[in-house]
Amino acid sequence: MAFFLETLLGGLMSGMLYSLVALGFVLIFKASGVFNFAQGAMVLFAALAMARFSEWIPDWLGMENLFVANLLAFAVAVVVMFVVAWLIERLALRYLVNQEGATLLMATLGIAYVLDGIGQTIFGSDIYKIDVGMPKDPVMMLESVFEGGILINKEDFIAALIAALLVISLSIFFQKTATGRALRAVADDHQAAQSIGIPLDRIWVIVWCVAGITALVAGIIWGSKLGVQFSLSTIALRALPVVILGGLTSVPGAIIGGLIIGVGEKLSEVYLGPYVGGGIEIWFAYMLALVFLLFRPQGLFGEKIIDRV
Amino acid sequence: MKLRKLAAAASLVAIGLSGALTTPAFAAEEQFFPLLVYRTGAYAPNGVPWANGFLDYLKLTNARGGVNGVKMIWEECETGYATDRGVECYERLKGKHGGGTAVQPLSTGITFALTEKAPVDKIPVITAGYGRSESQNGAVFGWNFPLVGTYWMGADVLVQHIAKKEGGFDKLKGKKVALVYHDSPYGKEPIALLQERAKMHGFDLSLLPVAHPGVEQKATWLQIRQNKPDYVFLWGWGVMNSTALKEAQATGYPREKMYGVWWAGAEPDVKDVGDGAKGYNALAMQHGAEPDSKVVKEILEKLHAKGQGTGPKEEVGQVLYMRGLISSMLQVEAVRVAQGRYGKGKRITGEQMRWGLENLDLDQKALDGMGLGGVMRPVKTSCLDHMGSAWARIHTWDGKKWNFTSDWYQGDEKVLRPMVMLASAKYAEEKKIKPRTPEDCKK
Amino acid sequence: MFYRENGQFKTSYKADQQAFAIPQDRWAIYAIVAFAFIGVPLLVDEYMFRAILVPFLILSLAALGVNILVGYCGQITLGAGASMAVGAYAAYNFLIRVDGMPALAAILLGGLVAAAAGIVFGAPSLRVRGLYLAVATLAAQFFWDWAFLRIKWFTNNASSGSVSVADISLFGWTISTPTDKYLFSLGILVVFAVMAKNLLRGNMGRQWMAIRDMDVAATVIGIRPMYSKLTAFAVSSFYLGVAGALWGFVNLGSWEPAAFSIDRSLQLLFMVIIGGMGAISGSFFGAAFIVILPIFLNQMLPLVGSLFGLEVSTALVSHVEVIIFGSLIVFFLIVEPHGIARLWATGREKLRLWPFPH
Amino acid sequence: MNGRKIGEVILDLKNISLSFGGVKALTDISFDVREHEIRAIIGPNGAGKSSMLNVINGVYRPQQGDIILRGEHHANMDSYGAAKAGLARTFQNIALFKGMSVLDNIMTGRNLKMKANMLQQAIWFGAAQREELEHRAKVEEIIDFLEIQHIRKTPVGRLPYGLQKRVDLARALAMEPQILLLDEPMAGMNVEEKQDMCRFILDVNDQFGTTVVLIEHDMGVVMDISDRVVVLDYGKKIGDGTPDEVRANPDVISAYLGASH
Repeated sequence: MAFFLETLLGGLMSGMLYSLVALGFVLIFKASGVFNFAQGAMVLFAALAMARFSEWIPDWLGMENLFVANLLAFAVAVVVMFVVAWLIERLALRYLVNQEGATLLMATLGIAYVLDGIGQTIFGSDIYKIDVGMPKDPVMMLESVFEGGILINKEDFIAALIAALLVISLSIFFQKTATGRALRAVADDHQAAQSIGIPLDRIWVIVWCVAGITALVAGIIWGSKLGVQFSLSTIALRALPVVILGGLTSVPGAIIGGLIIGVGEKLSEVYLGPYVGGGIEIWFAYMLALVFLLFRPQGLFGEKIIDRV
Repeated sequence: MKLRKLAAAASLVAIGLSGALTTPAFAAEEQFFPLLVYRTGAYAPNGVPWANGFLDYLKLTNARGGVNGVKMIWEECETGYATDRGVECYERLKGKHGGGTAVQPLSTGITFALTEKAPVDKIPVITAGYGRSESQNGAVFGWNFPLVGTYWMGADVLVQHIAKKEGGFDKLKGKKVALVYHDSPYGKEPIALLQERAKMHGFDLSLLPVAHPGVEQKATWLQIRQNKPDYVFLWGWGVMNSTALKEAQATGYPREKMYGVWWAGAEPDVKDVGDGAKGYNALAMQHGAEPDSKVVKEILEKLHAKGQGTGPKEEVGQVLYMRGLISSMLQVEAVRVAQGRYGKGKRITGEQMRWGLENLDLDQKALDGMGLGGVMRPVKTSCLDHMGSAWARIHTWDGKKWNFTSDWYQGDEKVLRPMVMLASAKYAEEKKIKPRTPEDCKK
Repeated sequence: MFYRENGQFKTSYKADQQAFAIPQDRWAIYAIVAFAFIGVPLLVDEYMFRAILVPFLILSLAALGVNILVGYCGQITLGAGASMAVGAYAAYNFLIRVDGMPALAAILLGGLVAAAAGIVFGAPSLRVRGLYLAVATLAAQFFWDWAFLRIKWFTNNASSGSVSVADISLFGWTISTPTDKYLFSLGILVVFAVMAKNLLRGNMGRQWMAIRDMDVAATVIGIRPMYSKLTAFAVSSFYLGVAGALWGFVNLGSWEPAAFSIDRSLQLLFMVIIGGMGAISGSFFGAAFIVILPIFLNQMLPLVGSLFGLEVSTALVSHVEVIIFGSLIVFFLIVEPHGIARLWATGREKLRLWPFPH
Repeated sequence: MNGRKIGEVILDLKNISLSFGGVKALTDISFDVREHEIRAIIGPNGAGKSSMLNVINGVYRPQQGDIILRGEHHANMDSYGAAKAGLARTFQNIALFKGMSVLDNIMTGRNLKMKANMLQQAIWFGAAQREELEHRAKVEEIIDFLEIQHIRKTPVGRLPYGLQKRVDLARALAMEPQILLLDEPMAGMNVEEKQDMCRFILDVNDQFGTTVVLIEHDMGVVMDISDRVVVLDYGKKIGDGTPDEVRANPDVISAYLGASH
């Protein structure tokens, strides 16, 4: 029982981390209909920028304070992600407006390659460290209830909190600010939004910037957990089933989807894995999403798609 | 169609041009080595220091005046740890400058692919510390050289070590050992031996595969937390190693009970885990981190001080750098041995190189002469034994650096030999290879 | 001026329905095929065969398979590598488990097994499309990656999970030298390309394209989406399966599942995008481009660097390579979604009219 | 008017109701179509005309009702079944296959009649080629009939609107349908093109005896060519009869006046 709970909690927390990446997908898809395969590459790029600048800045400025260095590096990384977002809109997306979903998907695959290449050229391809002072050791809970207690991963726990905070602030941003409302208008109907004077390209830059920041946050959390290295870009593949399950257009869907996938894959790996030789969690997540798709093609919270002739 | 031909023609021209450019003008004999490396992708942090050490030793050999005046030359090719690109690199480089002398792919996958091609091309495949374990049997695997260590031997040493810790092989009965491995031919290599040993001593072996590239291990470590194995063997590569250590920390599994293979026991694996990896043990394929060795000092002085070194200076002497350096040294020494038979100061062919590799005999004096005294033990190969040395020891990370924490162990011939013979016989049958006899070896 | 259709009148529908209706094209194709069979083996060296031509031929075949599905039937796939893997491992098992199984038969049977697997994993295409379908095909990719690593039966209990095949033979002809491998692959490619051309110019091809262009309208004129999509998945997977078996048997000789990973799937998709979706020739252009570009850059960049006194590291070369790939994909999607094949066609159009532009 | 003989009821629609989510598109609609006649469906925008056609050939499934085709009852049609039963249609917003040539577009209309299996097609020579040529000849007849010989090899995407409409009709005709459903075949055309299209519809009806069900906005055209007219408004039937009867129907008049058409 204790172990089941532990697995469940572990799953929920990795789910939260997936959600963080999935959020980036949802934001961009909502506002521009682009399924951004490059989100993983953006996470890597952002994390590389953060890791390298937090290493370089103390050198350049000759200071020691880790906190200030991290803060400065974060600021620089935000600027870098803005530039990336602006360039993506400027050089690629604006020419691809109103193309089919599949075409856009392939375009973002191309963008992902470019980002991977440029990121590693500028920042290097070694393994780098982001040290934002996340606690690494576990804590035990409920030791009086279960023998051995339940293990909670502190780092995951904090990461989950940050993810939750990010979701809340994004919701506020969408609901309460003028830009947020404009974003939602664009999401609902491009042409209508344009006709009432919302500048589409600016909106898209903003959305990509926001997605860039989510990528940065995800990059910092994942990077401080795993180290910043090329493999970070593959977490996009882990977050893909999450958005499919949750629905491409729904922020809460990304969260719930993340939790379901996280729990599903951990439980399957732990309880099912040993019978079939283990290592099943990746495809299990996809199968889960796929089975779901067959019953609800629009995902849990997505908008229903109706074809008209 | 026309475009295709154009491009093909252009690349042909390019190949010709680059050949013309990299061929230096002076007349001395040259010995060419194709270098299959990976400096990009998921495994770059581990691939880079190895490649740098490898390259630096070739440079050092030239700085020392070559092998009897023969200059070492090379060309790098990026494989990205991908088998098909590795094969392409091999094909591209093998015929250059009179032919490649030997090839070291640093990837078990590429090794498998080249094993088929090497006998045809007559180029030895050196896999110091990796590759297929049964290729130790030179009678069947005439062109494979898993010098100084195979995975079966490594796993055997690990079992010996924990048996010693427990106080004897009989104490292993009922103990639980978990193998956390990279889900690839590389990670699967030790399984056969560990199963054999588990049968012999009655310990319980559980297998926990981790999918490429190895950043998702939460479920694995949850299982470890549940099963509470007495020891965890880590057969990872690249980012999988550091992730494993971080997950171990996060689930509270004692690092002291974790033992990595020699590819999971270097600086990139632990450096961003830092204190979290304190107490973690790994096999040392003879050498560890050797910043104080004479050869390292020589490289710093003769190459890096003059700006001719490869990679950052801090890396010189690190574990993987040393692995690359020793791999490079072994082939240079084989060239020397081969020259002894086929003519000093002459370029040798791949076939002659094989003879050199099969007759390596590096005694303590030779090692001292190269500045490798204390770094490794003597190596002596033969036609039938392509490994040449089955010694290893354990080193432990103290949060800052690797320290040796055990005596030397030797892989147990009684266990290893039958397995090698059985597996290589199966291979010979599949491939319809007629094993070489001792008479064949004399040729 | 030399490339003129004036004065060529077709007197029957039969003449008009030919695969290549313009005689110049027809003769050019014959000439290229003849050159490929006779001229190339006399001209090129072993390296060209092994590192460029054989991979090019096999990947062309695979790209053709992807193009049938993506370019002609409009169903996106990120699981092409998995189909190749199924073909390769199935063919391997036929070869070693059935006594006296001819290699060619094993390869074709491997293709058939891949086709069956393709139908199973193509089934979601009946309910979902676009991005969602991409996810379904990814599921197939990861599933098969796992299966071939984990299920020992597939690899004949090889402890490493890596399998190998000795030189194969065809009616007494042992395919061992690079030239043999080249000719064998070329033969299979030519046969398969002709069959693809036939399928695509006939009823089947029209059904696929109809589904691609407007599936509701297609249904209304009596095309069953299920039948068309699943046949497209089957035919595409068959091509991929045969290509996978060739990749294993002929090109690598020894392989592991990583040879058919998601990277391979993406690579094949890129070939089709860059080469030209919905054009058979696009598969060849794309494969040639993707096989040659990295080799070309590897040779050229250090040269260019040395002109400016820079040392270009292998790492930089491979970074530049992915940057160029990525940029080209975006470029082609924006500027010419039909890829190099369309650029080529436009060029030819100009040639036909030359020297009079109107 | 002409020599053709209007026959028995071939298609009978009874109490059809269709809704999307909560929105009612069609409410309890019944009417019939007789063999060889030209039957028009008219009504203001949003009256449910296209939905009606979509129900007839199975693109939409009605929640209620009965479709009786040649005496066979169907709760709903499916598109494939409809096509097999000899129903063809054109689309309001032209649903041609953009990536294909005019010829190929029309050839797709023959797909139900082509029997060569996949292997035969892959080999081409023999059965597949013979079949292809046979159907090509048939398609060429239609191309001649609709006077589009000159654009045979042009990709349809490059054609002007009027010609696309004609290709759309050609594709439907290639199915040799018994009942042809036309969704606004003349929308967006100039007078000359409209006249051509009228001529084609009448010729089809006349020469092949094809029953035509037609949606059209242009009242003049409708009243001229159709035998009977059914009028829809807000998803309900408000009139049914000969053009003259409908013209005199007060409900129809008020619907059209109210809808400012």
